[in-house]
Amino acid sequence: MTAEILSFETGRPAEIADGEPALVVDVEGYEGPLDLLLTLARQQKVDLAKISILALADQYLIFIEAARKIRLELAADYLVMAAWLAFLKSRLLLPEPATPDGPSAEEMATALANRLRRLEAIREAANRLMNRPQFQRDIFPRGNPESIAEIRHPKFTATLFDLLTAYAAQRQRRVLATVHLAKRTVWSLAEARASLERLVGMADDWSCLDEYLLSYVVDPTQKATVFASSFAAALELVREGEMEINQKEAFAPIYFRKRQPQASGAMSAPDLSVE
Amino acid sequence: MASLAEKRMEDAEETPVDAQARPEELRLLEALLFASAEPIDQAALAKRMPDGVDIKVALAQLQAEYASRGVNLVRVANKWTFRTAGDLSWLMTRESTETRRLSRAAIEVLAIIAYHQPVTRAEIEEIRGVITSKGTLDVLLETGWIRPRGRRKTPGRPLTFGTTEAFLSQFSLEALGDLPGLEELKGTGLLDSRLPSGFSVPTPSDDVALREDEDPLEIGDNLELLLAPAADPEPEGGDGN
Amino acid sequence: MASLAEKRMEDAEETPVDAQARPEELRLLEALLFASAEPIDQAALAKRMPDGVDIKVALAQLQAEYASRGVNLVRVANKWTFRTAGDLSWLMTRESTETRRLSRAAIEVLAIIAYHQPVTRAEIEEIRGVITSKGTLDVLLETGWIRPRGRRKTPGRPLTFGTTEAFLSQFSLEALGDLPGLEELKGTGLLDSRLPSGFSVPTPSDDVALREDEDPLEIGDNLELLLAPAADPEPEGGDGN
Repeated sequence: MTAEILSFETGRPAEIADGEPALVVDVEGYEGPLDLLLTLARQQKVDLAKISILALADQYLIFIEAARKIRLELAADYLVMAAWLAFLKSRLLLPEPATPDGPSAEEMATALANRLRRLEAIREAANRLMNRPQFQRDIFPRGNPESIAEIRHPKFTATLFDLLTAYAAQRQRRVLATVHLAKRTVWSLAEARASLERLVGMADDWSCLDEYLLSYVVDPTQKATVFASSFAAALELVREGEMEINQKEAFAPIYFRKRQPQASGAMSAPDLSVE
Repeated sequence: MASLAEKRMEDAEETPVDAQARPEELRLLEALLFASAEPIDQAALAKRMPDGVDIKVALAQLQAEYASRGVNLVRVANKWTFRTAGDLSWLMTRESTETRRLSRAAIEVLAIIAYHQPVTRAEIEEIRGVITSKGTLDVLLETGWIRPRGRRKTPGRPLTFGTTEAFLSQFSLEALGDLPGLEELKGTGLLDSRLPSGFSVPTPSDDVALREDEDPLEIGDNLELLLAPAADPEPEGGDGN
Repeated sequence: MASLAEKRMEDAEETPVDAQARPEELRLLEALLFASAEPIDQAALAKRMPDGVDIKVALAQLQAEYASRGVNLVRVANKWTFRTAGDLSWLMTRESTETRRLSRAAIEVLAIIAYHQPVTRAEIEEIRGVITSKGTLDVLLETGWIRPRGRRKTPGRPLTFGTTEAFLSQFSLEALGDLPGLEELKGTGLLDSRLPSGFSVPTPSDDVALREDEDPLEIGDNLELLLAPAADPEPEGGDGN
């Protein structure tokens, strides 16, 4: 069904539909039964308003009969129209019943004639529409339009939230930036090592690291950092073979001396010398 | 050059296009409209004109001035634009722009939509006596000349179709009232397509405002699906073109 | 429409554009030149014209006809084309607004001006701890949200800045006093509650009356020059935007 209708819609060349002699029995040239009827009606060569529906029904039925004889596939709606026209024809020929129910045969015929007139009218209108000068086919716009330059005016946006956030953030930033953390003075390892090296050069025998540190440190608050750095520096110097250190027990004073060229010294406990 | 300009001055005696006498606003309108390929509406033009210019009068003057020229000032869908004169189409052959040839069915459907809008698919089919393939409507939608307007407030809420500004522009119509033969059609009552002639208004309207028997399209209405007739399960069916 | 056309006919007595008298080739040239996407040379035009038309004369006539119009026929590199008249270039521009976000620097400066007004540039810099580029103040002045109020009665007589009504309108403030104070800022979490006790947020006022430490601006104060800091010889320096 769909396929058949579509084949009609794809539009056979218009000239086939547009009033070739009557006995070309080729239903595919028509856009459905109404189109076929309209073509047949035109052959009566009278104003569609005065057309004989009876004659038209006959023409249609003859056409369909001919089509069936040559075994043309007919879409169902052609047959429905044929049946309806046969019915209408019989109604038109018979005297009207005394109590008609539904539309009379005359009314049905008029309605059909009106449908045909309407289809014809819209086709005529379509024709005239398509014959109007068409854009880009018959009439043309400016071929080389000149652009309108655009001057942009900025419109700035910002929200109250942006404003408050910005204000609070920078005020706060400045306040916090003025809070000073006292810088801790640290005796660096390099400093400790340099002074230890100097000290080792001066003392040939065991000296006490603690005493040395106490005399060295001016500011008592620096005692811890000086002690820690010196001890670390001392370990490093021992590892490098520059000096020896010695401690009798935990928390006992630490002694150091320049590394002796020949083996272990007499007085110290050798187990504590660090390699 | 100078000599030609002088020659022009001699001609000017016969047809004095008096530069002084010609209102400046005509120059401005001319420039704006000439430069643009797209139609411009009166409000937009007025915005660019100096204060106190009666834009309507100026446009009418300009239109009259150009009426006999090779380029005419035309109004399309309430917008103004210069276009080449219709009678010069023979001159304007352009290889590149090949106008799409619509099928006979598509042309008919387009005409029915134009003259009967807002119109539903069923009404189109009633007039033509044939089922309208989805392909035909697709092709027409693709041209941009028709658009689904809304839904008819009847059972099934079918889509209503109407024409667009591009349609008016394509056929050089100022408004739908300029459709050829419209008056005759109205006179014969043939525009009254709807059989139950309840609320029939036999004048086509492309007013964007919906009629009272129309509902708006819903957001998300999928045209692809809507256009496929409910009775026709294979939407791929046939390409009407 | 008809009446306007009639009006035109009356006008026509003064400036008769006599359609009959105007050679047809002018119409053709007009249409061809109008519709062409590119300038056309004389030979190409001649090819489309009817035989016996002196194309040179016709072009010169057309050029003279359009010379005083809003659209001129011009020759460009030996090709002909219509162009809008040079003196109407102002018409061929469109003004548009584009939305731009303020830079962070600009917002910060604006906020300080809002809270601390009347405030000098040096004071802004003192609070921010950063030099304010001229560009930032320029942008803010362009927004119309700040204005120079006067000059501080201190050595160097620096400009003082304050906010405008446009500022209130932009931020939907009824009055400047609606800007949240210290406690509110803390309440919303915008300010850290552990701030030192000396920390304060000024109560802003945009009273137009100058403070007693302010002098009025002098007539002829050139803002361009005023904004460029004396110490900063490169005004391009940093664009705050």
